[in-house]
Amino acid sequence: MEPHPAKLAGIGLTPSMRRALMLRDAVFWGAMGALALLGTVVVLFVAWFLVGESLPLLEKGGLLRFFTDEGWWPTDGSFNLSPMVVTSVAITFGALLLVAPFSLAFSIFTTFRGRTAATRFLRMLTEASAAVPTVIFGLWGATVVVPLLGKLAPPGASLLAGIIVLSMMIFPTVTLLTQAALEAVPRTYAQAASALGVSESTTMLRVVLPVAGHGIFSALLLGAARAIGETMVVLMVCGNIVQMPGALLDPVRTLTANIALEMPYAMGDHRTSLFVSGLMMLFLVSAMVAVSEWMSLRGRTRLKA
Amino acid sequence: GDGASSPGAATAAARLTVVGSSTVSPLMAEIAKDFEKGRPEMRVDVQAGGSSRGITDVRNGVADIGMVSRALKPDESELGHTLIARDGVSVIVHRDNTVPGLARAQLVDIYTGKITNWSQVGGPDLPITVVSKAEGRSTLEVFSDYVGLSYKDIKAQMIIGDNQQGIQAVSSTPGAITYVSIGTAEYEAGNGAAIRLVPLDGMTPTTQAVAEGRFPMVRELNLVYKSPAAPNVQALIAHTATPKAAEIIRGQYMVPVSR
Amino acid sequence: MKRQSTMEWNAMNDLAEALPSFAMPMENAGSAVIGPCDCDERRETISLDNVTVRYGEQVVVDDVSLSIRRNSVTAFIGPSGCGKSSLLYCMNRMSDLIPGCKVSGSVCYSWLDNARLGKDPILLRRHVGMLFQRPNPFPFSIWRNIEFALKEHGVRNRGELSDRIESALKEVGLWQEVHGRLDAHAGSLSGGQQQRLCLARALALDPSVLLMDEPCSALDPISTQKIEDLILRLAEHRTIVLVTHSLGQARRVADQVALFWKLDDGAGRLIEQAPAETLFEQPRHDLTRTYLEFA
Amino acid sequence: MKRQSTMEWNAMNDLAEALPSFAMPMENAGSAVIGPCDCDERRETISLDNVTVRYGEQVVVDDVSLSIRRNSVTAFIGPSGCGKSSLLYCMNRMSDLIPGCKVSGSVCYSWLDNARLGKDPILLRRHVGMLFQRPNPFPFSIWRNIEFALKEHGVRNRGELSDRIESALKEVGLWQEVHGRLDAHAGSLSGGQQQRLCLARALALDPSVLLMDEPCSALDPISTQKIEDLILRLAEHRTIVLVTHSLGQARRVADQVALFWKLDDGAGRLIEQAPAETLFEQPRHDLTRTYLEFA
Amino acid sequence: MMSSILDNPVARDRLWRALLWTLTVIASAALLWPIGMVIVEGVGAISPAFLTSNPENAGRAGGIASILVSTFMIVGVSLGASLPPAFAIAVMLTEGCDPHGRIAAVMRSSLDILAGIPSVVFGLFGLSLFCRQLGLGYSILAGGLTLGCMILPTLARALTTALEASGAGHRGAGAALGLTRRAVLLRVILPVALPGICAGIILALTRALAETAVLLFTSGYSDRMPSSVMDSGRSISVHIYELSTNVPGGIGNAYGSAFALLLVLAVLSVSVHASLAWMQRRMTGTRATH
Ligand SMILES: Nc1ncnc2c1ncn2[C@@H]1O[C@H](COP(=O)(O)OP(=O)(O)OP(=O)(O)O)[C@@H](O)[C@H]1O
Ligand SMILES: Nc1ncnc2c1ncn2[C@@H]1O[C@H](COP(=O)(O)OP(=O)(O)OP(=O)(O)O)[C@@H](O)[C@H]1O
Ligand SMILES: [Mg+2]
Ligand SMILES: [Mg+2]
Repeated sequence: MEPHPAKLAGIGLTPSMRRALMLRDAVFWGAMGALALLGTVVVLFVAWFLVGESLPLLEKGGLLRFFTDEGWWPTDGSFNLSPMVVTSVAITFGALLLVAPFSLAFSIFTTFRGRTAATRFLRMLTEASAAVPTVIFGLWGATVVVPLLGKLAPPGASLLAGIIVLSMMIFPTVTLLTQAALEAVPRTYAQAASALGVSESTTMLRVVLPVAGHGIFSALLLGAARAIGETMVVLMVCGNIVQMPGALLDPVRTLTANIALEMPYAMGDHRTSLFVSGLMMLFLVSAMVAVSEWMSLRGRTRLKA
Repeated sequence: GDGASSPGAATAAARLTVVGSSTVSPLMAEIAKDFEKGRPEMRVDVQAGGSSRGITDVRNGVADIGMVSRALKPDESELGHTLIARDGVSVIVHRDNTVPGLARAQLVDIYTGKITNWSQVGGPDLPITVVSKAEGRSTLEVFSDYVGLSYKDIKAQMIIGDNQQGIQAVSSTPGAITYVSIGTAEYEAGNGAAIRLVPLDGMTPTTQAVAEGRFPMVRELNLVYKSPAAPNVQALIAHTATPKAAEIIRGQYMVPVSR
Repeated sequence: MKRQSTMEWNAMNDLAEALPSFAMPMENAGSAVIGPCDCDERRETISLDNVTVRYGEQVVVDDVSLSIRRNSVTAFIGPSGCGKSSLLYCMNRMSDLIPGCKVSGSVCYSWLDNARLGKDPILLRRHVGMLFQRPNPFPFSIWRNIEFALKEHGVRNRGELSDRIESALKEVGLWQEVHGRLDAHAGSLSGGQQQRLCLARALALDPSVLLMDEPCSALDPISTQKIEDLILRLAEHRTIVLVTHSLGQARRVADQVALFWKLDDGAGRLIEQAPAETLFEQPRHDLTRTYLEFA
Repeated sequence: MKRQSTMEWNAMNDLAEALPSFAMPMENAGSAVIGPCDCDERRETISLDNVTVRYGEQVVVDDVSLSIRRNSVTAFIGPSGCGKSSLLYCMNRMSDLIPGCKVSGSVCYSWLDNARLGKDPILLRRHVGMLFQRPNPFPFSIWRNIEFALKEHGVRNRGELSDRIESALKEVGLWQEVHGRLDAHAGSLSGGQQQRLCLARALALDPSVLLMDEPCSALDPISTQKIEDLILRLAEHRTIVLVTHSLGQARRVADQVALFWKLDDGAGRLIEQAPAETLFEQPRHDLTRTYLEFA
Repeated sequence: MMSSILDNPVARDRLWRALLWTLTVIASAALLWPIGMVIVEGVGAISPAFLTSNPENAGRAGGIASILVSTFMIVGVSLGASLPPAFAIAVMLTEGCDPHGRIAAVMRSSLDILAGIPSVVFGLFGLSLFCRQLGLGYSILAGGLTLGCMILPTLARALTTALEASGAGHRGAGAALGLTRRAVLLRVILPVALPGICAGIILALTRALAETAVLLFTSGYSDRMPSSVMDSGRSISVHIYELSTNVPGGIGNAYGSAFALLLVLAVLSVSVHASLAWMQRRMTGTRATH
């Protein structure tokens, strides 16, 4: 018996089916490419629009004036944004510093304790808090944190209050991503360490965390992006005084709070200057992204070396 | 507005878009609901966003009517406007603060940082926490006009946006002082917030006093529109002068004007 | 993304990879199976007495008693799932780290201080080293891989460190091949080299027992040959327990062979233990005979 | 988490698992190695002519010419890294999917329409099936695993589908074991069963050539035995090319054996090809002799 | 003393575990606080009538039915607008181009920047582009589209991770069977990635539901029942913001609405997970998962 030639004809795509397949393929990949391109250029849209709105003021005095003007007197043509830029950066760093140890400990706890009822509850709690609207955090900050700090040094609305509430707010984001990074560490490393009689703390600190370091770093970075862009919370708890942050309990104003606070009532150059604030935020965030790309590139090349 | 650039007005002849001050929008929303009751074909969308957005949106046609919680500026005079209510601005302190009252000069000293303790103005021995409003807000304008200060001279320890936030700040900080809408303050004080309205130069701040013209720190709540006003716009503006509307305005702790 | 459902267990040949979380090493310290026994102190042996391993309710190793001579090679053979790995994991208490795993019975190293080992799994694992199926070096340099474990066990002196690292690498025959690039990433080694690095890492701690779970199944014949040579050499001073699927390998390197079988109730039992030649030439049990036919 | 750098290649035994995600099946269609050749049409063979494989600049398979008889089993053996898998991957153009991989030379299936196959990798891969080192069923039910591939190749008729699925499962001897639970998840099968399912999935497309890359190295001896039996049975009507590390396996199942070696320049070369007996009993080449010693 | 503790691995592990426990307990307590506050303050305000009637008296009285409807419409539009490009980006990043190549780097950076743009800036952007240039006015459509831009990076990142994690092994298997890349992607990787995709969608939904600043500028403020996506509509977060900062005496219903928002999220996530199990069973042809 010669089974093949006969059967060969029996299965397989007819030329018309094959053509249809190729066509569907082409359409699919074309559509994917086009949609992806669309998604990618949204950021250009935003930037283009911000620049367009800021242009009148930029043409008048250049970008440097926003750092060298006398102060923030927007209705008198003096637009020094530097205290607010510094505040935005300071508050973000503060929140990261505060959130990092808690988030790490929490993630290690929930990732490596196995699936007990407690860890499942904690994970659920984290996901639920990611869903709490920021207004609620603002409300909580204004009614709980600020009065508490006010007992130390009135008015309580301050850099520190912002840091505390912001770190609460970014905690779920950072934690969920850190957990994912820890879970991605091959179990074999931890297992190899245990088999060598390496203690748990060393295994964690010297093996697991370094291996997950990359993921943890990007988790923190995403947290930073959320923190620096947060508006309502800082508006409600930071005191909103335009000044260089000197001490933790000083009231301060961030760039975003500035936009939200003054935009509804701003006209003319004042309004344009707020768009420049928006542009400044875009620069800050892009710088952060560039730094992270560079770090990850360096990490990869070092790994190869 | 003109059809091409005014989607709010363009989609249906029977739709009105009202944009502007967040102080006016709650009461305008209620008036609009009342306005719609007898007119099933009408639809009024009320949108908060600040006085200046009200002006801008009316100017470029996105909105039919703007809400502005201050007197109009000279460069805004090309727009038609109607005064629909008044709102007083009162200084408030914490409920436990025993300061009997403040004079205009004392206010100036407090807001420029010369007086830093309540004992210097007859209150308890407590450091003063100065709370002010963000640049551009109409309450700030009314206040600084009244005390004769430029916003640059004010040395605040905290800057807030909306009235509610001011009440929050004062009720949780024993030494705080700020200025807010009288209506809001009265309502909150009546509902258990730990604040107290402070007599100013001997005048007690109440809605009543504002209505009777006995209180000096007052702001106007205006509606603006492109003149000449379209018929629908005219109808809505006329509706704000009805007794029913006055009722609503009082219900929102503002003072209706008699036209 | 943790989606390890029970149904996937069968698909998973390597128990090691399935370790869901390495939890807290001392968590199950109460269930220690290492303890003093009343075996004859002069005949140096590892004795397993009535060891039973359960995952949840399922018994996978049922009442195994076994004696392993010091400084010899013992091979565990048997079909997949018969509990060879599970039994091996009891011997250095890696089983503590598997959630749901319960061990009863006792393991006793007659020439060691079992009372202390029973209380201190870290010490135990120093004396009882382990090698896994897939090479699992740390993502460090070659040097750091060995240094790391040594430092953790208190070796700080630089001279001593480098002496030990060098001699461990020499012992596994890797020194020649890598001494010029000790700071290269361990991942850049070939599979066989990686496995030998893992062995060197374990040897640097100077264990007296080495447990190996199918150490050659991921390697090519030449690397396998090297590892087998090593096993024979190491067995002069060390006790080696080797799980293997290759009967040829068992025959080549083992002194003693133990055959396990998974019976119908899912529990693995010890079927026959005998010197290698005896087992291969004159198997006593039917199952052994069946199994040997696959060689 | 994608961190696949080149240095990891060595540690990775299975090329299939390492396939990067972004490879485009039809991308390198220009570099097709399948094409008509001037071989004798009556002697049905697969002829590889001057096949060279490069990764970037590195030549890993150097100018290999080889002829494989139809309906026979040919084993590729040789030490790790000598290019066995790479050569195998040229035969169904899986090499197209590996970025940086360049192939020259030609492969010709004398009894097939090579001109068409050269243009259509989908058709090619239907005629030339493949089995990998680790069983890789889709995460579907047993039934779906086979049905899916068939449907994609245009079989829509329900009756025909179930006929083909049943006969494929019967062919690999899985029907008995699973016919009661065809909708069970493929992950719930044992490793050996999974491998046979993968084979059934390939067989359902009715390929005339089967490429197998170390199909038994993840399996226990009993499953290995079953696969070997299958190979022998399938070879009656199908051409099988088998990469294996086990010389025993090559001896048991192969008609022809080809030995490759990685020379000092890193390029793999064909050292010797001969009928199995000849190669094992009278190796002509020194390297072959060296290699056989590891058996 | 300290150094002796750090030298002894057993003592060090004890210290380590104490540290872990302490930090975890503090973090959990901090997490519970705001949620607890919402539940305690909000549970009194909520009732079936609250969920089914429209707001009255600027939200001080009445319920939130129209608010909920507007919210669903806004979130629906935003998901509808962002899911296709997010999926396309995920597909391109995992299957379409070299993940270490230049195109991927550009895509990823642009998403990262997008993720970092403050929501208030998105609000201004949406106001100008959708409300004014495209003539959509203050409408649910404008708000939804702007929100869509905002959640795009979150969604794209989650989908990329899910697809990446699910692809290993299947691509080789599929290719060897002569399947096209599209077939493997849509019929194999997608079902496997479903749990991750759903998690990503829930995350994005969460962000969309919680957003205030964007919507203040774009979808409007009207608290009436919307009749189409061209109507202005107030989302629940805006409602909460408005009640708590601008309406004297609105705080009680603000907490009630916040509690309702948490309930909505819980219902959403439960139903997504339920349909997930069903979908997976359908797509993989298995009768049950176990
Ligand atoms: N963590 C676990 N939870 C539940 N069951 C498990 C676990 N680990 C292993 N098992 C089951 O216990 C049995 C014994 O497994 P074990 O890995 O010890 O066998 P083995 O002899 O080493 O097999 P192989 O030769 O495949 O490595 C198997 O049926 C396995 O499915
Ligand atoms: N994608 C790739 N990129 C770069 N180099 C590769 C790639 N795949 C394989 N190589 C290298 O090509 C050479 C041949 O590899 P191949 O996998 O074909 O060998 P093999 O004979 O199958 O080995 P093994 O027995 O280990 O499977 C090796 O040196 C390997 O490191
Ligand atoms: Mg095992
Ligand atoms: Mg290979």
